[in-house]
Amino acid sequence: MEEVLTKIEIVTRPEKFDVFKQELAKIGVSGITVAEVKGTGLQKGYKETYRGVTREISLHDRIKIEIVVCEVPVQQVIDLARKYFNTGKPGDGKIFIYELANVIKIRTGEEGRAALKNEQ
Amino acid sequence: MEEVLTKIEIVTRPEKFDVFKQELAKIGVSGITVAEVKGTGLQKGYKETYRGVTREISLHDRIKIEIVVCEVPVQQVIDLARKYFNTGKPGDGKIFIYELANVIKIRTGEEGRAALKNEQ
Amino acid sequence: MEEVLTKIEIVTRPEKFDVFKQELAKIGVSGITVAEVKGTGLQKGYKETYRGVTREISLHDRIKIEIVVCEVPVQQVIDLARKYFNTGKPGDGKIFIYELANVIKIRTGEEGRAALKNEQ
Amino acid sequence: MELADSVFMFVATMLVWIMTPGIALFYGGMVKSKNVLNTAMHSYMPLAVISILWVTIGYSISFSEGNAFFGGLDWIGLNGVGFEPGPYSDTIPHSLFMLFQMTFAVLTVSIIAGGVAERMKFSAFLLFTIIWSLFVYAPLAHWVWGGGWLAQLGTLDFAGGNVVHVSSGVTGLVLAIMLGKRKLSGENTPHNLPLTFLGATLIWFGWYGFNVGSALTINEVAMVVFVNTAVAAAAGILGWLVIEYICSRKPTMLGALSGAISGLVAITPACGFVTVPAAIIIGLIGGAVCFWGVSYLKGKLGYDDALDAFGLHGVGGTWGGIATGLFATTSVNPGGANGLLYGGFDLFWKQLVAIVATYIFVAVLTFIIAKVISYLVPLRVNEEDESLGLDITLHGEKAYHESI
Amino acid sequence: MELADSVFMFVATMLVWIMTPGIALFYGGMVKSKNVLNTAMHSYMPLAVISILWVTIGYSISFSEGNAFFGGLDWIGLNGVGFEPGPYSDTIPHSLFMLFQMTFAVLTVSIIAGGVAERMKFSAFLLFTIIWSLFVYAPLAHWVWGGGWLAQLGTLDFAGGNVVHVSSGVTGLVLAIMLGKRKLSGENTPHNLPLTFLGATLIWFGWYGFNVGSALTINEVAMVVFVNTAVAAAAGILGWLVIEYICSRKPTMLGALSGAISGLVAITPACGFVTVPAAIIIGLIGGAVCFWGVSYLKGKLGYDDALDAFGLHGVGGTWGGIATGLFATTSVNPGGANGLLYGGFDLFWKQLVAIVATYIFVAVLTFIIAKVISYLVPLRVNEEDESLGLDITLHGEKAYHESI
Amino acid sequence: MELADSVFMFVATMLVWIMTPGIALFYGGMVKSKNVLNTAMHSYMPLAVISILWVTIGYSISFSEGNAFFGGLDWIGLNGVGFEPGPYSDTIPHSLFMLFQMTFAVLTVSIIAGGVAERMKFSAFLLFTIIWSLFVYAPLAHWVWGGGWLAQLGTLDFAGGNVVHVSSGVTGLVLAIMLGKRKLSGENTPHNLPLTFLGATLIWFGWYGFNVGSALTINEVAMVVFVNTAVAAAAGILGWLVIEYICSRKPTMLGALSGAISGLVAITPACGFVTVPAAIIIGLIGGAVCFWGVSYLKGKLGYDDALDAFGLHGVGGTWGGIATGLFATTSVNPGGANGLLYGGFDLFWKQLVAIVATYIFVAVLTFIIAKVISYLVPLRVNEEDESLGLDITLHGEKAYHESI
Ligand SMILES: Nc1ncnc2c1ncn2[C@@H]1O[C@H](COP(=O)(O)OP(=O)(O)O)[C@@H](O)[C@H]1O
Ligand SMILES: Nc1ncnc2c1ncn2[C@@H]1O[C@H](COP(=O)(O)OP(=O)(O)O)[C@@H](O)[C@H]1O
Ligand SMILES: Nc1ncnc2c1ncn2[C@@H]1O[C@H](COP(=O)(O)OP(=O)(O)O)[C@@H](O)[C@H]1O
Repeated sequence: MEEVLTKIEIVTRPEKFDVFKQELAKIGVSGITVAEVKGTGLQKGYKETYRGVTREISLHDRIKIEIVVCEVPVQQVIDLARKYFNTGKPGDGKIFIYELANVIKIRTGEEGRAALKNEQ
Repeated sequence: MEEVLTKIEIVTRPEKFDVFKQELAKIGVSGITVAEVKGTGLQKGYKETYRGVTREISLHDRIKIEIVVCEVPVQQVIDLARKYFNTGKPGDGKIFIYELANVIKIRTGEEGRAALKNEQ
Repeated sequence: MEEVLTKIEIVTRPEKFDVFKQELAKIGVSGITVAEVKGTGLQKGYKETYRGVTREISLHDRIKIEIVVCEVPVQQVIDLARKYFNTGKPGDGKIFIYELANVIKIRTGEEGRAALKNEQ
Repeated sequence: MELADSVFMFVATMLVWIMTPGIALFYGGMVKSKNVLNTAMHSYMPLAVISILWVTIGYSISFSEGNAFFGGLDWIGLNGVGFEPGPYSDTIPHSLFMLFQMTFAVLTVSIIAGGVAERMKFSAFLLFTIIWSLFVYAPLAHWVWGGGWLAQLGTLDFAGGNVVHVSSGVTGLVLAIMLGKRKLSGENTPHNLPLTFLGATLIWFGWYGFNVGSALTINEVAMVVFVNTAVAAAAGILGWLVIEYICSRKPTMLGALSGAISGLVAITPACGFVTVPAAIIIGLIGGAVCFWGVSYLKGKLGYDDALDAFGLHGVGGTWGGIATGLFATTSVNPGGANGLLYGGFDLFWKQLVAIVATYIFVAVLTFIIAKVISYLVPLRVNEEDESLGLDITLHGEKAYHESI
Repeated sequence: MELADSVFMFVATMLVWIMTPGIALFYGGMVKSKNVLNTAMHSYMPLAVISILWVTIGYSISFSEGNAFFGGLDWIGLNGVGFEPGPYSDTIPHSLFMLFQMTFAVLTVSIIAGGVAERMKFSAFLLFTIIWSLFVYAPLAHWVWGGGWLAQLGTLDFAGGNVVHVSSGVTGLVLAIMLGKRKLSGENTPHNLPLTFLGATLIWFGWYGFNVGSALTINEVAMVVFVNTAVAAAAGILGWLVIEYICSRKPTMLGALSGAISGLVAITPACGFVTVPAAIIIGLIGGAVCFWGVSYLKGKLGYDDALDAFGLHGVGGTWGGIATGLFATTSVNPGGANGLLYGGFDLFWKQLVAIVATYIFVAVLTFIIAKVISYLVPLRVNEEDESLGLDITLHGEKAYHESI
Repeated sequence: MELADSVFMFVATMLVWIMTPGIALFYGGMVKSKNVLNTAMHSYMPLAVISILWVTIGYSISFSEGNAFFGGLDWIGLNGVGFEPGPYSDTIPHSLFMLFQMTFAVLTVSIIAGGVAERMKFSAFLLFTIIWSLFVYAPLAHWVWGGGWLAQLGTLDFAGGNVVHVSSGVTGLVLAIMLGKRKLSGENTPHNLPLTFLGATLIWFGWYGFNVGSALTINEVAMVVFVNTAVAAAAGILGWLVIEYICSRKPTMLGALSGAISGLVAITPACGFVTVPAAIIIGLIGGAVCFWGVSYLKGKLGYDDALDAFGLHGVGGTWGGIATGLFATTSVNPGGANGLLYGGFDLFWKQLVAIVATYIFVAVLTFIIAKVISYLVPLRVNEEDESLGLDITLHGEKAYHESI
């Protein structure tokens, strides 16, 4: 089983997520997990004022999308992400790539590549 | 120190989490981190309708449980997870296994295996 | 490119996050992602009572800070984290260290070390 | 006709009206976030369904002349219920009295929802409330206020302890038992207590209309009622929190709100018949016994009265009815009677009869109605819907949406 | 002067007053969480701006004697508007009548906000409301209530179907079209439905003051209005939910709330002229046509009336005006007229004239005012502000803060 | 006795009543989510504790005949306080007047909570409010309304600028200083502004009862009060937002709400004595000075008046008292006096005396009471409880629960 399991973690703006998700499905990604996070990076912060007291806020609302793939080429996912999330303005975010040791499908107990297959 | 540090990441339904947590404690897991996430996979979506306008929602409420272990056998955790979270219906989720480079306990500065030990 | 990419994941109390963030910026960390999580560990739980029915709660509010670095020394981040988050009481949390395969900057497409550089 | 009385009853009607959405918010805050809309809908729908029912037929079979058990059909479709004062007050329009009573009929049904929360089918509950309102509420209102047998017997129920609170509480209990426990009945973690706070506020606010308005004018009795209502609610908070403090050292906000409502329920039947010190005692004990009801009795007997429809309204209403038999005095209200403490064993006995009769009548009828409905529609949602939440599965909605 | 009437109108004024914050909460719950403060501000600011405008000049040009189209300037700065009863009621202080009407002027403007939500600039909206209130609302109020041409023509509009609801609805629609669609107009996911529930509750609560108070006393007509308002709202809920159930099998909470408001809008012009059964029918159809307005018409024509200012108030108000022409009967109110069903083709025709005139006048003026303003301030925020949310970009605030 | 007046005062009492839960929601939305229940409890408990205290003894020592400084004990336990009109009004039941005043006593205490939020111990606060109500509020009410020395002196305080607002504001300030700053006092990020919006709405709503009801009947003065209250609140919003806009270009929702309350506080003592244009000016300046109080003064002096009990009620009330001395005119209210602008240097001087006396009396007594209590219970929670949040540590509850 010289299969390679890869986790692609995308931290980006929430806006285009819906279309991105649909595109992923088309290239065969079988599952996505997404979480709301806050992020700070090169992007400028904004100001909040409550009763005359101003606070500089440098944390922005971001989402973290996690996609574990085996057969689907990683580069294809990266390209899609860049296509949808690149606005050219600071704050677009990063994609982090990790290797996994294994993945198990809870329902069936299948492991590795099989666990990530789309049944039908 | 040829110890192996492993992170077990379980993405699944929130329901049985309480019992699962108690079982983990029994086999010696010293800590758990859990987050609310949304997930999409093979499970069918549902419909929301507001003022006659219907939207297909394919993101489900899931939790992501992260458990880092060293001495506790990984397989034991996987078995427990499958025992509690397997309902047989699509949407049960996946278990992702990663290797860690190190773990540090903030309070004591201990590293690796020692950082994960249950003191008493 | 024998560069090493490292993810530092800190699970800890939310309190000192603001100062910690500012210190990180000083040592050259270019981005942080943070999420609200719940955690259970060695710390004692607390009780909630609603209409006379008591429930033991062992999940505490924690934050998970993720910092991916390349040039910034990992140890420096760890030291800072220990400096700010170590209260000496159970519940201070852990730091998990992972290796990454790659990182891509969505806006520019830069990879690896370059993706993590602070432009100006 | 007295214009000022009409204005007063307009105000009182508005106050009682807002108790119903208050109940919806009160209950809604206590359930899990995936069931808040369904729970609120249960308490909101009576505003639609029971209102129409009331003008069509409910008012007539409750308040028009009939026999000792049922009202007649003379006022069906509001026939003869117009601007002319009706038999219940010379100083306000008959239609205004009818609307004031409508808010009671609506409210009573909306309280029941607390017992069935997080598992009953919406359609079954809707059906149930319609039939229940006609066959349980209307007769009961007739017995007590419409000149029926309890009125003739001489029992006292100033603003509806039996008619509104005991009846809805017992109904909630019977339904809770018939439905069975929620899958996770142990996890009573209210998803949004500020919502519950707001609901409890509107309920208390409206209760002044409920109790004081039941005098139908601002007279001496009405003023006693006003003071009694204020202090009994206050005492209910204290009663609950003191016991809570003794048990766990933590006086809770939910406890304070529950205590206020306990005190209000307890004073409801008594408010126009007792002195202010008696009202304080009734409130204090009301808070305490309701705490006992929700924390001990429920656990002991093992039914899942999810939001304590019985624990607050049933237990509190029962205590209130008994307390009326203890503390009532003709020195406060010559139209009333003397309770046990003033030598009136008679009244005490009648109060018990009224309570027991209400329990039996309501429990039996509720059981029969629910049983019959269960042949048409399942009373309870299936397991999957319960775990996904009733909001999305029954109503296709979610209460809260985050940015993703 | 009649003290009880003054008390009644004080109460009615308070009730209508709370409708405006009710609208703010109702709307606020329906938008995304990043726009809730801005949306609520749109509906809240009229309490500040329009109130001052009203006492300064608005009341005078609405209600003082003038010609058929505009009121005069006699009452500017409340000159002559004091404790002495004014021409509109002998039994209440003139200043009380003025305040009662102030709450209408404020409310009308706050309804408009629904059409422009999530994209209009705060400054532009503020400016718009000031000018609109003077040049659209005031004349309209004069036409119908201040003795203007619609009053002279003999059209019926009991509590403000045209003046308040059609006018604000049409304005919302025109602005929505001028502003264009929101970037994500398809994603109508209310961020906090319990907030919307609360808002709708306050709106309904206040509506009793709106409709019943429009009688200016508690007389026979006022009581009919009270009953009609209650049953029409109830029927509106049923009308909406039945259609919704037929379409999707899921009766929603937002639907129930929207249905209640639809029924209330629909009965507003008719409430003092029709029988109770007619009110039920008006409410039922009101719920149904408004559902059609928001789910079909809006989609078909493709405008982004974000929170359905037109869908509820415009469509419902139009139906209410027509329904008045159908169901009005002098047997209920001798001061009214007979509608089509009672042989009064005349009234029906006049009602249509009033509605069409209102549509045209409001639409044209709104367009002109908004156009003029757009030369001073952009009407719409830029794309980045829209996607970051109007709360943070225009107001420097966020509605909710978590622990980090 | 005049029935319509009684109805009016019933309504006014209900309106003031709802201000207290309004304060709880207003404050609750402004704190961190881990402290919302505790904060709301502080403002809610007076409904329980002070109510009972009031009927027992508070009313007597405030309003019964005594000397220039304290009332007597004649009306203890409501002895002699029944349906018969009391000395303060011939037209309403004495007990109704007592209840109306009860809502003031309760409200005043609940305002204080804003100064101590997020760090004071619940038990200490409870104890404090009981003693404070007897030894500070009751005398103060006696001085101004019960025929005490300030009344005899001829100072004007129509609805309670000194008694309610200055007193609670100064108390909040002294307690804030004694408690010290919160650990994270810089991070004033309201966790739920819609909740604050709702609270502010209920407060404003109730304020009409507070001010207009203080006339005890609907007469010419009452109507002026009604108009003045409406426009001063409106002007307060504008005053605040204009300054805010100048400072940061961002008019905030919290600013609008705070401005409304500032305007209302400022007009409270003056409302029955000034003309409408004066009310607008008082409101405008009220909004502006309160903004200055919370944004500049607080930062400058460095106390942590967490939710600005002093910033709004203290500063606004002080300005209102001064403004009464400036703008009062007997042309509005012959029972009043002429202010500085109408040649009455006398009144202006007396107003200053009243304010200074209130500051000193309240500050000294508050300090003493809090000091004494601190020997029994620590005033402040420990560091760990503060950082974990007061809801869980003191009350064993959390306001919100997510699905896990
Ligand atoms: N080194 C990093 N480690 C963790 N998260 C990061 C890192 N750099 C960026 N991020 C995440 O990506 C988001 C966008 O990054 P930012 O630097 O603002 O944009 P860009 O990559 O377009 O310059 C940040 O808000 C943060 O959540
Ligand atoms: N390849 C994947 N990458 C990331 N998350 C996944 C992946 N596959 C599944 N998940 C997560 O697991 C959840 C359940 O997966 P799903 O495919 O619906 O169920 P099952 O594994 O039972 O077929 C999803 O909602 C998603 O959060
Ligand atoms: N083995 C682990 N795997 C995942 N998360 C952990 C683990 N150990 C600790 N944590 C996280 O760290 C937090 C603090 O851990 P705890 O053991 O209570 O404190 P300490 O490390 O100071 O003894 C926990 O609440 C949990 O979120």
